[in-house]
Amino acid sequence: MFTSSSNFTNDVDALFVYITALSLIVLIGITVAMIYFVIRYSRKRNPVPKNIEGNLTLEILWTGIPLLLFISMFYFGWVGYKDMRAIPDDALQIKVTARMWQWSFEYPNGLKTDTLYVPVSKPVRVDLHSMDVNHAFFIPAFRVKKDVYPNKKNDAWFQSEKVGRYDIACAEYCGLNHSYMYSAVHIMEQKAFDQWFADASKKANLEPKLVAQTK
Amino acid sequence: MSDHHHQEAHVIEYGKYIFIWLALLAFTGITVTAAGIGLGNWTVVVALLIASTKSWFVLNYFMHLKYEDRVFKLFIAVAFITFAIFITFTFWDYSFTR
Amino acid sequence: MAHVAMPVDKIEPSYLEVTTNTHKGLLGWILSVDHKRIGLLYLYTMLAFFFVAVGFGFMIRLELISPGKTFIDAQTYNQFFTLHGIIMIFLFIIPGLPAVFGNFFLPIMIGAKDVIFPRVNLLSWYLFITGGLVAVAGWLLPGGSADTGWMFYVPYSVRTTTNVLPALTAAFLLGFSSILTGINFITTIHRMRAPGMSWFRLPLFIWSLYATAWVQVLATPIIGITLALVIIERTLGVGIFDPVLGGDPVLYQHLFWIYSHPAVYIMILPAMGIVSEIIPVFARRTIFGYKFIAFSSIAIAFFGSLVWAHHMFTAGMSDTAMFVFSFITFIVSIPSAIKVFNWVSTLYKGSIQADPPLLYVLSFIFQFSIGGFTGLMLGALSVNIHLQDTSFVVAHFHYVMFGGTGFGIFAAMHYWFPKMFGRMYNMKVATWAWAIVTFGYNLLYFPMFIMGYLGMPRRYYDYLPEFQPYHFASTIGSWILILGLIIMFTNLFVGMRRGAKTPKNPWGGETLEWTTQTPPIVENFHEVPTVTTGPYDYSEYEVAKKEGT
Amino acid sequence: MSSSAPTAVHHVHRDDYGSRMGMWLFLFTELVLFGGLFIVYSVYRFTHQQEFHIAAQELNTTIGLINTIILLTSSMTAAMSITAMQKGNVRFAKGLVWVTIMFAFAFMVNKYFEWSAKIHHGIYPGSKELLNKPEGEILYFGLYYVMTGLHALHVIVGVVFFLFILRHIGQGKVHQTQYVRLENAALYWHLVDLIWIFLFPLFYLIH
Repeated sequence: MFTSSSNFTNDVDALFVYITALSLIVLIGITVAMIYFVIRYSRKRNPVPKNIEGNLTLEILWTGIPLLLFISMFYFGWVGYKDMRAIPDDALQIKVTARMWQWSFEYPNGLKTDTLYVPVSKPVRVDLHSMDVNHAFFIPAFRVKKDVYPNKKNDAWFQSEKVGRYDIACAEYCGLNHSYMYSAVHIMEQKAFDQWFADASKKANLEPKLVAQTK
Repeated sequence: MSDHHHQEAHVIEYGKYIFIWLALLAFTGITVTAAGIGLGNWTVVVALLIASTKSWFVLNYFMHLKYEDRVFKLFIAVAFITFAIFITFTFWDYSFTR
Repeated sequence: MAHVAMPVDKIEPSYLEVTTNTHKGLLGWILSVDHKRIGLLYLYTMLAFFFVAVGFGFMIRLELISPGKTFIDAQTYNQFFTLHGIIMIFLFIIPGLPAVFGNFFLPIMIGAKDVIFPRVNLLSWYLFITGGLVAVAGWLLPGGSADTGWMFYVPYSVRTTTNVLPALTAAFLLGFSSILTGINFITTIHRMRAPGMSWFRLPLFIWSLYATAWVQVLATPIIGITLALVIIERTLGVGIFDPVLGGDPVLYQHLFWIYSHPAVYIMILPAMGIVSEIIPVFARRTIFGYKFIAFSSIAIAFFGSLVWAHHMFTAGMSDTAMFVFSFITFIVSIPSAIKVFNWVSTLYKGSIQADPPLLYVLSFIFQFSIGGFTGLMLGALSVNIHLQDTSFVVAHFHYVMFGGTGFGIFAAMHYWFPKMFGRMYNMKVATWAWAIVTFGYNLLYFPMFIMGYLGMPRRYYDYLPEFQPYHFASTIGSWILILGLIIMFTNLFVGMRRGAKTPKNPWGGETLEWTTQTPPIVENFHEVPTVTTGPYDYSEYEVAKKEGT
Repeated sequence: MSSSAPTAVHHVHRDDYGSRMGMWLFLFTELVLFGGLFIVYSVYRFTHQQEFHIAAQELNTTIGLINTIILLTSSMTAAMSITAMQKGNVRFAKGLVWVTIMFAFAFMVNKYFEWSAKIHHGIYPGSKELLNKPEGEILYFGLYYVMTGLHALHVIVGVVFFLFILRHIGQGKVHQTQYVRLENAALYWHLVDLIWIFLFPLFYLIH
């Protein structure tokens, strides 16, 4: 597992561990019971079978208990997903354009890059758009993913928690170089980011200011 | 489910068919008129209701569903419910803000 | 179950020697309307396609053993995984159990002489083989085979220059074949049951086929029309899904999954039926919770038709759709869980003989459970967002479709083999093959869960170096699996040719197919049997003990 | 495996009820096939309401209405042919089937004129005229051609089905006590009618 690198990482991992733990308990239970029965009641040890037609109490138990557990899993998944949809108003807005087979990022002042640079601990909103076929914007370390379509607007957001460089992958099959459609997001300290942003904007003859966010 | 043989034929008289046919023509007239008046958002609903009524007649009389075994009615219910589910569930997506 | 008076010693010519038409040799097979011969036609053609698809799978895995180019280029790789998917899904795993074993055993197990529409049955095999040949043709034509993945997602499938049309046409024809089989089975089960064979005396395999057939009939047309629309869009430029003409690519995905998710149940339900047949026979006791297993088949077919959009949780659907589809996804796992618990309980206090068919069933339960549990992880929305389109999903559905259905098919082959061919394979070799196949299988697919969670997207020709150990293990697994498959099929083939002749009922089964001659005669029974008990009545073994014999 | 041994006579099992059941199941698949198109139609109509209204103005309601009447009437004659057959009036039954086929022909002629008029106006898939229109209208006409086209294909299949029945009547395979094939052909024909009952208001009447 990764160390927590975005606001979603911990929640998603926690739910994953929760489901995995429950599943392992049941899986081991089933497997052990199966193997034990096959050995204990083998034809040699147990030549005479006992016909048991069923047991209503058991049926109700193993319908009811899984149902409750499943509903809890569903609930946590839903809550986690709601967070992914609740994009803060003050998020830094980046326009992401996907085309076969590269990503391009556009900052509010018009600055375009092919690698994403964002300040740490700041919510970032990506507006996703594709020029040709379907792609998917995927930052594995941040637990963020969203499909990118032509003719349809999708968005996603994240808030990084650690400075560093993380991969951005394309997760929806898009042809020949699908597996090379990698980019990266650089998470920087606010100061370093401001410096980079000012320099890059100046180079591109753009106003080095993050224009006030409008929704 | 009753699967016993059910071979005796049910003969529907010509007159009955003509009657059903006239009803269908009448409904066609109504649907064209209704569309003409312009009922706004209700146009589709009315059109679909009339079309459903017409198909009810076709199914029951022309297609003899009325005289068939219960299993057939159950079958067609399953088919229509399935389709209804497909379309409603697709609209879980489309009719809410995406 | 009913025992039919049949001369014990007099062996009559079986369906293998006698055909239903006047032709001899091959024509006596491909023009025969005997459901058993059609079942075998399906078996042979389906296995041929299976081997081809295994070959593609082998090459995909070989390419992925190390990062960068190993031996094929990206385009070839993309075509290979597309072919692997199309062939495995449409030509092997969907028709696998219903068309082969359903055809062969459904009529016998309900005490009928054939299916109700034998000629339609033959027609569906022809559609199947035509579909298969069209798919292969697309691979040989200039332009190369399709590289869209088996999902044919729009707009890529409208844009690519490869031969998508043959692949789409093939899938369309195969869908039609599947529909006709479904119609035949539903009507046969309604109309052709032997006297006394009430609904709750039906073997559970028949229940699962019945549920499957309904899904085949009611969901397949959707994929038919959807693929037809893509064909029309590609050839005539009609605007339906193409975003350039205003179309909505997500709508395509809805329609595609409306069929293709229930299709998963077309694949798994009959395998569950097989499991429910095999366990009582080898445990020599009645099934635990017959009605719960029977109704859970229907419940799976029903709820399974309501969850398709869980394949699209990252597509940007409305929150309502996300809520509903995720919730029902959890509900649909309940009937599957019920089945697993009932199967394991059926082993309790049985008298168990761990022969190869049962061993495959045990693998099935283990692997299908893993497939089911990982399905829960994928059903939880927030986790799904992370896992969608990674190799975690690839592992998950292979655990269900191969670890489940594939092993179900292997179990069925080993279980019914003596009835179908009148000979027995080598048990020892079969057991070894089972062990190797199970081990190789798990080594092949389990690492994909881990790397998927670590962020390895699916359908990648190349990958980051950090995933290498998992890919390496997985590729080694594929070799072991294929080794096991070779041993298994060689053993079966040798058994078919030279195996020892078997008695009528080698396993001690209680369903009707074990009461007829081995191999069965052309119309299965001289006299239609009368059924007096449920399908898994093993009380005689208990009684025998009490009487001290 | 050799199959040189003798041939068994495969006994033919007659079950009219079963045949009808099979036919109904087949009709369900046809319904769902069109159902898929209706889903596409409803989604696009929902997302492009205005444009669908405008595009629908271009269709000729009168032709649609005439075709509706033709199909309803042919459905009646098809149903009547079964009554005639049940009463042993084979010639009348044959006549009614022929009338049904004639109506189908009239329907197709109408359709031909309707489509040619559209194409003449430059509205057909891929045409410049159409591509210049807003997205919703492109989708509308795409669906119009696909849905009425697929329906027309079913009309043709229905006619072929009936022609086979006529042959079977001539050969004596279909007669007063064995007419399930005629019933099934008529069922298929009614399905064609049913689908049109929905196509007509959805395409021609949304002004």
